[in-house]
Amino acid sequence: MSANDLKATKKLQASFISPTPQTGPDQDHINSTEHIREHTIADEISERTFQDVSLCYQCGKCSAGCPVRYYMDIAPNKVVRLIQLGFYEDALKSDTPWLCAGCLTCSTRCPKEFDLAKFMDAVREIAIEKGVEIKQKNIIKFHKAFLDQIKSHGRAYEVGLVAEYKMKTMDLFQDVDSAPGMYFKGKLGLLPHNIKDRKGVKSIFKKTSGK
Amino acid sequence: MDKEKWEPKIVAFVCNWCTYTGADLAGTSRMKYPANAKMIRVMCSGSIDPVFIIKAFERGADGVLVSGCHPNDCHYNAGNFHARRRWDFFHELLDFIGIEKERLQFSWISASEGKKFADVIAKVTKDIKTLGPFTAYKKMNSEFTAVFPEIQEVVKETIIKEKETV
Amino acid sequence: MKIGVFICHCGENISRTVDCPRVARVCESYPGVEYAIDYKYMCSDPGQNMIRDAIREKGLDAIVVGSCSPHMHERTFRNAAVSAGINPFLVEIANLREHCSWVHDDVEAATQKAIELVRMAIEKVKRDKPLSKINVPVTKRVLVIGGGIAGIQAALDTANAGYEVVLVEKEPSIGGHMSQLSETFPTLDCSQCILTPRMVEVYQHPKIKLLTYSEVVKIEGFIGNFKATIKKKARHINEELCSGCGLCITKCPTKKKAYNSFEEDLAFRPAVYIPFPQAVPNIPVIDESVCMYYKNGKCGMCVKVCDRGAIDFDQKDTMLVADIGAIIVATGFKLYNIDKKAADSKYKGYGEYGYGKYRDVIDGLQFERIASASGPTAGEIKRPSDGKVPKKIVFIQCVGSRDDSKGISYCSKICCMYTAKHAMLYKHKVHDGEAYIFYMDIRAGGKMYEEFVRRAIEEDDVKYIRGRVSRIYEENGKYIVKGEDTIAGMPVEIDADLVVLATAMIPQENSAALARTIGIPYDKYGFFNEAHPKLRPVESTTAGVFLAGACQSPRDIPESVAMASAAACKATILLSSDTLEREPVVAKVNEDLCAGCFYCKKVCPFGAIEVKDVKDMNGIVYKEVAYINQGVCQGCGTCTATCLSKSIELAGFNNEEIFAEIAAL
Amino acid sequence: MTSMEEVIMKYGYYPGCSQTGSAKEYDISLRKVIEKLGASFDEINDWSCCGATSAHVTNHKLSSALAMRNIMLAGQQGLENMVAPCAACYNRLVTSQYEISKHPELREETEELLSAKFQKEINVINILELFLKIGINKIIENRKRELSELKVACYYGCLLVRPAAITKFDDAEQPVSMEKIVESTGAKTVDWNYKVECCGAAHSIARRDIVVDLSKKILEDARSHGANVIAVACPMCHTNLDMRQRAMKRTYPGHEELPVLYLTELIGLALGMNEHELGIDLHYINYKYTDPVPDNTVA
Ligand SMILES: Cc1cc2nc3c(=O)[nH]c(=O)nc-3n(C[C@H](O)[C@H](O)[C@H](O)COP(=O)(O)OP(=O)(O)OC[C@H]3O[C@@H](n4cnc5c(N)ncnc54)[C@H](O)[C@@H]3O)c2cc1C
Ligand SMILES: Cc1cc2nc3c(=O)[nH]c(=O)nc-3n(C[C@H](O)[C@H](O)[C@H](O)COP(=O)(O)OP(=O)(O)OC[C@H]3O[C@@H](n4cnc5c(N)ncnc54)[C@H](O)[C@@H]3O)c2cc1C
Ligand code: SF4
Ligand code: SF4
Ligand code: SF4
Ligand code: SF4
Ligand code: SF4
Ligand code: SF4
Ligand code: SF4
Ligand code: SF4
Repeated sequence: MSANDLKATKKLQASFISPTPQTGPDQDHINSTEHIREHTIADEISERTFQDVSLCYQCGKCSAGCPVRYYMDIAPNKVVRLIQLGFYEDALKSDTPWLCAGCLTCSTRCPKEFDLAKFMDAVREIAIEKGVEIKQKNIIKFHKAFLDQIKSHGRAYEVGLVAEYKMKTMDLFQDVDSAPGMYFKGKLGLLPHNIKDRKGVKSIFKKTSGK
Repeated sequence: MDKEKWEPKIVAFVCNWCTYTGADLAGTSRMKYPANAKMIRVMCSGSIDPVFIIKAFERGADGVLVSGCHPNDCHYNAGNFHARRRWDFFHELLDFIGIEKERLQFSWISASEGKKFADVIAKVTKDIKTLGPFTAYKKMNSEFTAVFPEIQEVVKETIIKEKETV
Repeated sequence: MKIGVFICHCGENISRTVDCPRVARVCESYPGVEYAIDYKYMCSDPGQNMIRDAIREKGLDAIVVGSCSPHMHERTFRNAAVSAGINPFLVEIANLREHCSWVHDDVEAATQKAIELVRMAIEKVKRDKPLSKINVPVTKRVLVIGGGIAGIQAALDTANAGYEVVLVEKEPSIGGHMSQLSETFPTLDCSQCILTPRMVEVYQHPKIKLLTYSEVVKIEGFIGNFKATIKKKARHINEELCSGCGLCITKCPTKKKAYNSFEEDLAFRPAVYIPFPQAVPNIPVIDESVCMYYKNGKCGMCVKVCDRGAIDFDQKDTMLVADIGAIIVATGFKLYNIDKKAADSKYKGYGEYGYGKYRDVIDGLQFERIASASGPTAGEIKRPSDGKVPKKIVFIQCVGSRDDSKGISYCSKICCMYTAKHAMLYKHKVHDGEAYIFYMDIRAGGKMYEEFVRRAIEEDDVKYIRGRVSRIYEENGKYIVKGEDTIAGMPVEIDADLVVLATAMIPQENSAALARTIGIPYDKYGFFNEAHPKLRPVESTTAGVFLAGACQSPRDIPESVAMASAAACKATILLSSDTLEREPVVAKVNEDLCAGCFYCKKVCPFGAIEVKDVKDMNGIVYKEVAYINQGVCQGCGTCTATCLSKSIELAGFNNEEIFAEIAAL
Repeated sequence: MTSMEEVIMKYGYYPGCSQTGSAKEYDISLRKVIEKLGASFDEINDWSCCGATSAHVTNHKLSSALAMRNIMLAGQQGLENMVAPCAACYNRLVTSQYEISKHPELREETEELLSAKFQKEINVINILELFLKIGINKIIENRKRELSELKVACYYGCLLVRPAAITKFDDAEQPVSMEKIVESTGAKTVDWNYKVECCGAAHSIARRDIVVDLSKKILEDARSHGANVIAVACPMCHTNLDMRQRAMKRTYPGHEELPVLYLTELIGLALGMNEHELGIDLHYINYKYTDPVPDNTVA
């Protein structure tokens, strides 16, 4: 999928609000008996997570137990709702998926056995792929910095991670409590642990991100 | 045979409660469909013996339709579930016998689905027309009757497999 | 065989597209056909007379009528044939209207098809055998299993229609769950007040034989002719002698030895007990597992105080056998609980609500007892742990219900209503209390139901919060209920004093076993299946067995009672004739051919097939064959298609007949 | 062929990145305790990061491949089982393996990414399962002292027992296995409400405010239920509950410190090792166990 798909979503969103009859030359291409449904973002999420988004019946139990619920702009169940209804842009722009800590509380308790944590993974993934602007910038920068360490060394390298993260966010003071303490207690190695097969790991990154 | 003028002969085994009544409704509603299919009424699709179908082909039918109630609507509760299982296996075995499996079709038509009945008959007729006449029946008449015990074996096999899934 | 063929024009309905005279002409020359004619209206009186006359004059053995659908006039023509002396099953109909003239335009094609249809009918009728209706005698007695409100109503209606009833209840008293309820929606009338008179009526009815503390262990036979074996468990009290004075109970030293299950374990009872004050019959039972006499042979206090000498430690379980014509199953439901369940259970428990470890997280029936004037708190709302009056109460709906992850996908249907009732009762008793209800949807589809729920909200100020609760835990004597208001899109946390869970209605524990005993189907949960969800809602698919109340699916009292009356009516219809007439379309086994594989037995949806021993002259069994009970068989023919040795025939639709139809194509 | 005893007591070991840095003491104490109990580890050669939260929240396929790389390495090394002491690693490893076995498409894609075929399933176990396998009795037998002064709140965090269908271990809502292990040290455990509540691990750096709030609640619940120490079985949990107490003091003035020990450290103490040996002195909150009776046997 490309970033352009989101535009199509917008159109869909508009037509959801006030359905406009499809007329005009396009109509000619449509074989009336074999109407092919558009592959929507909802379908895409269902496929990636191996579960149909329509399973969710909006009971809210997930949101009720979510530990980070209070920090989110919209409730986790509402993100599912937005996707179900085709309001993709609102869902992808929400900071809820980014604040989701992946704790699986929701997935464990969902009466419909809908794996919401996995759903959130897919929403984030698609948001990145579509280049949606994400409000929780620090979180995404953190993930980026973390993955960069693995890409170069094969393992997480904490000093490198913090350095890269700080560079990216210019948030230089935030972690003053821990890093120095850790350093003096000898818990932060100054040099990275490089694995032997770095090439192999790098190639995985390359193949999955195209970079 | 003159392909233009050839009209396929189709036998439809239908259950008394749903499909037969659905066909009545198609009639009452004056829906039109090709005249090729002749219906044989049985009490339940569960009672349709695979041998009936082979017999029909043997008699020169070009296609067979089996139709009963929708899975949860069976007048007899579960009869059509048995039918369904049986046909799954039987379909495969038709191929083995040397009859294109497209010649045997299944559908669920309820008593209120007159339109569906008409559509199904139209579709089956069209499909069979595309397949062309079933000529092997002449061979069946001589050879097939001779190897009838073998067909029995085949049929037995389908039924045993069905048992295993009960 | 001489066959007559009668082709109807149906005014112009058939003749417009089918050349009727031609059809008749072609048929005339068909082998076996003695006479063929066409006529404008075959079903009219002159038309029928024409048939009768032809039968008599030409000496016909069988007839074929080419007309409208057999569903329209098969009966008409069969009757005409019968009046002229032909067996009704030697009449075949070729459907020339619905299946031919109305659906085709081309006269040639339609006529050709009509000829083939008639020919098929001729070939079939040649092989038809005369059949006669099957008559089975009927025993005029009804067995009602389960003595809840449904069973009580069914027993009373049947008995009032003049038939004998045997009512079997497994508990020491009838009354079922309704006897535990405080007040009932949607009118808030007292449950006991409306139920007790009916319980007494059952007890006193001359036509009802009440067997409490009893269970049905075996059902044999078929419609009109069942035989029921009933186990009457030992009460250790002689029912004839006991006057119900209750002295034994007050004097029994084991005062608080056992949980009182009628009070949903919120109170205790001694070894000898009457489940509740209004119990019917008002006769105690001795619980062997608690009684000291059974433990160590000591005590016997009850024997000393009972001046009627009714205590009988030696009483044993007894077996009774009854002949029965019809059965009404009314065994009711059970309440799901949130406890940790065994790994092999169909259901899972609620770890997130503590698996039942909090004493003040109770279920609906416990709340009924707390709210009941005759309950353990005398109707004062107090919480179980410390007896405090809860100032903040939270009700949670759909607990277990509509929850795939716990194993129950259905809606329990009654809990929306009783939760509204509970909240109202609470507010009526604790004026300064706060009541919250977590719900997903409010299902209040019944007469005055929605109004009832609105009253709770508008008049009694009950706060409904739309969302499922994620967790409950205890903190300093309060129960933290974590939910989300999905309408406001806001998380909600309530520190409740008492939490009431509207847990799911599930089938009785033994329902599947009972279903197998009776021979009726049940769904994946264990609720009994009706024959048709719309048109035969109180009949099981087994002829002569009817269903009433919550054993079929979650039901409230009005529905249970309606079902019970309907089931009683169905049963009395059955008993109203001395013999039962059945269509002769039934299957029959050729015992010589039958290989005894019993595949047929497995597939028969009605359990009509039994194993029969075939004996030689010396009475020694030399093989087992399938035997089809003609009273039970419904004639679906599934067995015939299944039988590998082709040893079953379905009357009226045997293989020969069908092959003939095929051959006639 | 090795003897029966050795087969059972030898475990594949996947330390995970934290174990080499911020959770050094977890690694140290785990190895020492295992040795004392007569078991041994076979570390996965050239293991790499499992991708942790960052991979699986942003790129499902990458996450799957990074985790599976290690499982495959374990297979190549001839291992049957593999201990992942970090709850997050454990969760990633079991979940990835489960998903691959369930969804052939994913399996194919992952195999392609790794240019290798997935040969055999590895029984990935968490730290609690490890001790249950070694046997609680072993701990009791080797115990040098009873930690009877301790009232422990066992903190499982979110990822150790979830999702139940995949981990198939203990109970997802009311687990009890850590309590069993802790009690074998002679310590008491408390019944509390936050044992499976999430500490916000993933946001430790980017949204410290959230982590501080969540961790504070966990600590307070433990304390209010009478705990004088929290036992954890995950480096992330430890970082958040231990190190973040410093930030907590700023956000919540008056915050009282509560020591947070790795489960392995608790066992180590019971087996007679001292705080320094176990790396407890590397924690942010200093902790020293004091025996009730001074002359108790200390190794
Ligand atoms: C908390 C709660 C509140 C409710 N409030 C209301 C209300 O306000 N209004 C309303 O209309 N409905 C209410 N209901 C619903 C009502 O209880 C049921 O509709 C009604 O009890 C169903 O009656 P029943 O006879 O079908 O089943 P039950 O009452 O369950 O009776 C079944 C009887 O069969 C017996 N039995 C079971 N198995 C066997 C066996 N194998 N052999 C012999 N006997 C057997 C049982 O012991 C029992 O006596 C409430 C239900 C609950 C749980
Ligand atoms: C849109 C819609 C969809 C539905 N879908 C379903 C469904 O899927 N499944 C389902 O179970 N139910 C469904 N229902 C409900 C179902 O239609 C009713 O339950 C059912 O028709 C009620 O039957 P009845 O005989 O009580 O009433 P009616 O069907 O209303 O029959 C009453 C009859 O009495 C006659 N009558 C009225 N007054 C007099 C008089 N004074 N003298 C003589 N005759 C009189 C009327 O002409 C009529 O023939 C649906 C209803 C609606 C409106
Ligand atoms: S708990 Fe499950 S069903 Fe309920 S709203 Fe959340 S995802 Fe949907
Ligand atoms: S997985 Fe995410 S959405 Fe679900 S409960 Fe945890 S933090 Fe909330
Ligand atoms: S058994 Fe005796 S004492 Fe007890 S209630 Fe009956 S008559 Fe009274
Ligand atoms: S013998 Fe049993 S029932 Fe009778 S008084 Fe003693 S304990 Fe009670
Ligand atoms: S009746 Fe109401 S509370 Fe009960 S399961 Fe249905 S929706 Fe839930
Ligand atoms: S009025 Fe009809 S649509 Fe509305 S809640 Fe009731 S049943 Fe549903
Ligand atoms: S299937 Fe046929 S052979 Fe087998 S038991 Fe039944 S009747 Fe007999
Ligand atoms: S015809 Fe149907 S009901 Fe009768 S015995 Fe055979 S399978 Fe059973």
